[in-house]
Amino acid sequence: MKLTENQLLDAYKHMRDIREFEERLHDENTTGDISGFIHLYSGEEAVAVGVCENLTDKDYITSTHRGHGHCIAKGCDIHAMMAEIFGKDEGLCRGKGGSMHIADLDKGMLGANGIVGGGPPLAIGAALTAKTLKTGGIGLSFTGDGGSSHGLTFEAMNMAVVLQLPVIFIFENNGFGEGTGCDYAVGSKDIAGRAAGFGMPAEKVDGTDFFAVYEAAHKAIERAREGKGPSVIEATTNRFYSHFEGDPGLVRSKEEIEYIREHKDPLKIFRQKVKGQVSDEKLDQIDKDSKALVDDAVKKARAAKNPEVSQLYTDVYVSY
Amino acid sequence: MKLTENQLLDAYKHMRDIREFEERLHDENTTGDISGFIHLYSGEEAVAVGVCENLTDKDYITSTHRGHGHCIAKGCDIHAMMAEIFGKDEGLCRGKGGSMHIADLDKGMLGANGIVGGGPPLAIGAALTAKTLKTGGIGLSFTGDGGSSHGLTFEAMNMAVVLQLPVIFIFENNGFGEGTGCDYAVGSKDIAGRAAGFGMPAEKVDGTDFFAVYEAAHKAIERAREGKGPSVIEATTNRFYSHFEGDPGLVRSKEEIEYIREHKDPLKIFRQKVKGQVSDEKLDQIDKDSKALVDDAVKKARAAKNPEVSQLYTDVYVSY
Amino acid sequence: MSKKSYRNAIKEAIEFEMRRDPTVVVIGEDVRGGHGAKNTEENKLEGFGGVLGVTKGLWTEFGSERVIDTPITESAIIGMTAGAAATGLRPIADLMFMDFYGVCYDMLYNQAAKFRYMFGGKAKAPMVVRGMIGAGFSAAAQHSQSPYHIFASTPGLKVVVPSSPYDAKGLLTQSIRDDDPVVFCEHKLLYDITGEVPDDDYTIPFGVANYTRQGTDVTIIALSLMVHRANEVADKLANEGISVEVVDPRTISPLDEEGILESVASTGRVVIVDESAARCGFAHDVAALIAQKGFYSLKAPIELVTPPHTPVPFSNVLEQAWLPSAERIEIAVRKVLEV
Amino acid sequence: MSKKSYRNAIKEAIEFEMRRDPTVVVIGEDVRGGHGAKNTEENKLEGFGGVLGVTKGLWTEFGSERVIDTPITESAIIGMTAGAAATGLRPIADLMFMDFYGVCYDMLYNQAAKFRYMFGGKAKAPMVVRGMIGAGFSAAAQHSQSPYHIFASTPGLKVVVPSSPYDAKGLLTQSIRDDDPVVFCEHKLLYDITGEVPDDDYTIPFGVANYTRQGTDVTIIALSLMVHRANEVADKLANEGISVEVVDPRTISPLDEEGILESVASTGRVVIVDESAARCGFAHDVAALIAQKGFYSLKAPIELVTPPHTPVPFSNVLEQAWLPSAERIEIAVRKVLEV
Ligand SMILES: Cc1ncc(C[n+]2csc(CCOP(=O)(O)OP(=O)(O)O)c2C)c(N)n1
Ligand SMILES: Cc1ncc(C[n+]2csc(CCOP(=O)(O)OP(=O)(O)O)c2C)c(N)n1
Ligand SMILES: [Mg+2]
Ligand SMILES: [Mg+2]
Repeated sequence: MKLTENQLLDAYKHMRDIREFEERLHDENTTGDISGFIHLYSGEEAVAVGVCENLTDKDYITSTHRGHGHCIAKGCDIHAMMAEIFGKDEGLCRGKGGSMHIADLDKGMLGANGIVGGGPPLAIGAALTAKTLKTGGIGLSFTGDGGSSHGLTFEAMNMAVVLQLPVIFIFENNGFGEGTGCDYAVGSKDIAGRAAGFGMPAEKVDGTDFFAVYEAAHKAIERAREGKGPSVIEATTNRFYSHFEGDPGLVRSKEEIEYIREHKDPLKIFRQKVKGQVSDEKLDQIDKDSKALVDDAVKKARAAKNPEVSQLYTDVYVSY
Repeated sequence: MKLTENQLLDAYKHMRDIREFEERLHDENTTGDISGFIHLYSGEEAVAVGVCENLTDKDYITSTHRGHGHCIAKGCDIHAMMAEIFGKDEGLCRGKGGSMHIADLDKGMLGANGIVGGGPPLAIGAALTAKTLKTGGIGLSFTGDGGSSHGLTFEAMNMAVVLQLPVIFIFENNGFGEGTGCDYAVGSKDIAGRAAGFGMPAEKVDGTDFFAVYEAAHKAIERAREGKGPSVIEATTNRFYSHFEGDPGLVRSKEEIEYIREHKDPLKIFRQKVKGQVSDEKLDQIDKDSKALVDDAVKKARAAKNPEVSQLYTDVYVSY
Repeated sequence: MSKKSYRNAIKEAIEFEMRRDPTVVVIGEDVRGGHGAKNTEENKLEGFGGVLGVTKGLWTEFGSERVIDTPITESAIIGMTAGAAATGLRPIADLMFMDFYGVCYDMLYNQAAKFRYMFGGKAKAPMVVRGMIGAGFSAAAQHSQSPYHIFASTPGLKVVVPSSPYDAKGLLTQSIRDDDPVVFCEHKLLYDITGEVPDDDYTIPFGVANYTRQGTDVTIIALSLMVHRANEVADKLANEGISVEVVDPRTISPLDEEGILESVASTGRVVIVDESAARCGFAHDVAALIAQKGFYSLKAPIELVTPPHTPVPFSNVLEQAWLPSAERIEIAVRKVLEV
Repeated sequence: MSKKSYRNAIKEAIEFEMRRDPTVVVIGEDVRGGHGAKNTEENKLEGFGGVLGVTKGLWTEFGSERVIDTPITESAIIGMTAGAAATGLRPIADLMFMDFYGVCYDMLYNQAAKFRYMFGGKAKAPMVVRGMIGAGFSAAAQHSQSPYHIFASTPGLKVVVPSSPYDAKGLLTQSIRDDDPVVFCEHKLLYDITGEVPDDDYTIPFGVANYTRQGTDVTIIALSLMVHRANEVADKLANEGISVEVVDPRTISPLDEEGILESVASTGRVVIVDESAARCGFAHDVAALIAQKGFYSLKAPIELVTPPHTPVPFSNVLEQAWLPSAERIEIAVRKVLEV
């Protein structure tokens, strides 16, 4: 599949934005100005972006606790995201959601989710809407290897097949759920392999390679749009950091992480793959732009004001 | 696999007891003396008995809303069961449980269950006990085709593989969950086929044939006892009656049911298969004995006394 | 206006809204019943129409696209409902027995109920979860519970517990049109009661209590089946010249605090009858409200008539003793009057 | 006796019982952490020892057979725990955050809690479900809740909500030895508080409240983190000559009704501080108890200090306003004293 230069630049920009965003949060987190649990997506960028480059605002995704990458890939505003993570009123969720609950329905982003496995049942709901109202859209869930074993996920997979919903289940296999190895927690050691048992096709792709993800997602999404039903993609990937910021990080040695950063960095891999097709200057410019953007987002987020205490009581109901 | 005459008579006796029990409940139910939901096991006898003839009291089974057959196969007292269903103090659960909650832990019967999918997670718990305390026992769940799609069931299956527990998941595929066809509700139309995705072996057997069930169960159970881990058996079977006593019963035509009663009756099939090996007289005698037993159980259950109102408050806690 | 059953009142509300609004769909186990079965498919029958026949007829009118039979997977049902509600449908999920909330509550309480708040007001989830509550059916410990207090304790959910056919139709219509997630609790012993129900559509606003009996000596607060028992006691005691007011909040979230406090102010004596729980239940919620905000009106201790802190027993004898009875209500009323 | 943290007190209780009784096992996600990971396996490390390190060390001592890491499947965890408890183990399940009850509550409330009753007294389920509760950690709407009122409303469960290291160890030891299913709620803001804790094992009986302050003017009833805030207010007001009694029930099922009513009888004024819920919560349960059984002692309305009926917000500013504060408690105390 051949992408135009603009498409390539767009994809790279999204990946770089995610990387900048996460690296910066990693630093900011140590200053103590960000509270709560932060789960970074660094190292997994090619999955979110490889998938979401195939989507438009009328397609809905659900995400996980590790949601920043999905949000950015789906087009959420970076300033508003940063403000949200700083708990400010300008935040995308007005400071009420925080890192684990960023959402933007106008962009088709149905929410990060603090509940492992929480996304797939919601994604099939978005798919049901698309199917019933014939919007042409699809539903799509991102779920981790850990979340792949959750009952919520399996129920959603079966339902999707029964109702032939336009929905894709993306499994981001980064090898671990918290500190538990995927090969331990997934009985079959094969996430994609479960799909057949549910009556749907699956593909397993190298999640560090934007192009591999993009193509598999493209196929699955087109299939869904054509009314041919749900499918599964397992993307193997790696997270550069520990499960959450501040965790003991014992499950991998320093060498393992160094190796990953060196050889499994989706951004490096992307740059290698587009050599000759996109100039270094253009990519470097994106790097700079992303840095400036995130810099500015942090600066503004810091300066932004907190929600008014009165906002504690609003937005619980539409009316009550 | 060759069974002794005694084994064959024992199996037949259990199947006949179940049949008598259920047919009688079907009649009694119309008199209005039995209240609540009653789900009959008639037509499925070979599954419960084919499995449980391989078990002893140190093995635990979990059951479903359609639990009478499993209880009888596992050795629960028929008088006490009948009294339970009549809500009497002599009942196996002192009238507190009723049809959907019959249990007898001394017999390794961990309870019928009103929650579809409720059994598998409990069965892996029994298996964990067996493994941890090295009792030599196993855990085993009976689940319907409807319950086969429940998240509870999938989670238990995965956990069983991860912990390599001595547990068997029996799926009784009688074609329907309430009024919904298995081929509609199971996306893949293949319950046994899901097991591979969870990393365990599965076998699909004719659940109307005691011998087919017995052999498959024997193999799976021996495997589990030897520490080789969990497995799945799907047994195709049929229920003679509707989902519950009193339901509209529209999902099958009269002809379909007649065909099943004629050609898929596990008791008839058993008698055919043991022709020449076991005399008709002996089997006829069992038929008579079962009838007398169930007659007596109904008579005594009717005559038995209700629980004292004070018992409403007992048995909530061991101490409080 | 004509006499209709509670069951039919519920069905009429759904049917009317489905005709009116193409985004309304029904989702659940056997809401039609018969998918994938030869006899029902060939003859286009509804196998169940809801397990106790409440939605019978809808599939025949609206088809499988809008009357959606599902596998037995409640988390997927409620989650799909929530996801659909957030993206443009107005789905009505049938949970069958509310007791099943234990296998799917996350999708309701952590997801649908919290969308709007977590997302800073930028989402809504217009959905209804219908389900049966109540003991008295010999359905035993796992099919007889009334966990509406748990729903009411969850911010973001609205909770409706109607006691009459009229209320059932009007409140369900409101529930379907409402922009927030609503849990709609149907007492299985009420399906066959009848009452006057308009043929046309109408809504009853949430948070407005209904005084099913007016009185001056004592206030009974009750919901659902218990309203009927309270009325019975009120009628009986009226013969003795005791004037009992019966307040049916109808919706417990929002709760008509004023309506309750007003009645308490006028009688000064309160009995709360409630099937939900012996601990941390709806009765306790109302008692706390009155002890805080209606304290100075009180002439006697607040009496609570609830089930005991036990599961629902199967035996009919025990179950009848478990359910708050007219006798127990009467005793409580006499007790608060004695003071 | 030495100063220990709440975190260590909890660990000591488990460790001691595991040494004493070979049927005690620990089950949960990352209770060790590191299974299936090269670095932890090769170097025999504990990747987490519980997500916040509470059980760190247990795996090293007891190994994978008794410190059982699981997939992220809470229904299987709690169900396996229940099944194991009914058949001979005394398992301790780690639910991590109690907020996760929504994905697995059936296994606790419809199964484990009801075994004994449904089975006519012929079963028991000696098990503990540990988990974190509480806001104040910026963990937002799905990781900050305190649903112990829901557990307390469930017949068959015992519910423990300890406020100090001493109570945590003694009550957890009792929980593990107890023959009924116990839900043990650990407030995440308390892990690092310290207090005197005996090195040996000891148990604290359930259903016995602790008076953390003795006083004569007003009674504050509080649990967990709120006990500390109540104590703070009591100490502050003592300077003004206001004598505040603080009653910490410690276990809410069973509940020390007598202990509460006794204090109310002596002060006549009550403030209930509770983090669980604005509706149908634990505060309401206690208020109802007092309004029914302690009515004649009351000199003033019962004041409830609870969070608002909203999800827990993320923003620190909002979250601090959400949590019942010492300020709000003080205002409530002054209010009931004014009368
Ligand atoms: C239902 C539920 N159980 C447990 C948790 C705690 N938890 C948060 S993230 C996580 C690990 C998830 O692993 P995975 O799905 O592989 O995602 P990853 O963190 O690797 O992106 C766990 C156990 C949770 N949030 N929700
Ligand atoms: C969690 C849950 N959902 C729904 C029900 C209602 N229900 C009871 S039995 C049943 C059908 C079960 O079908 P299957 O598992 O195939 O068992 P069968 O009745 O055929 O033996 C349903 C939906 C229930 N009891 N529990
Ligand atoms: Mg992972
Ligand atoms: Mg079936």
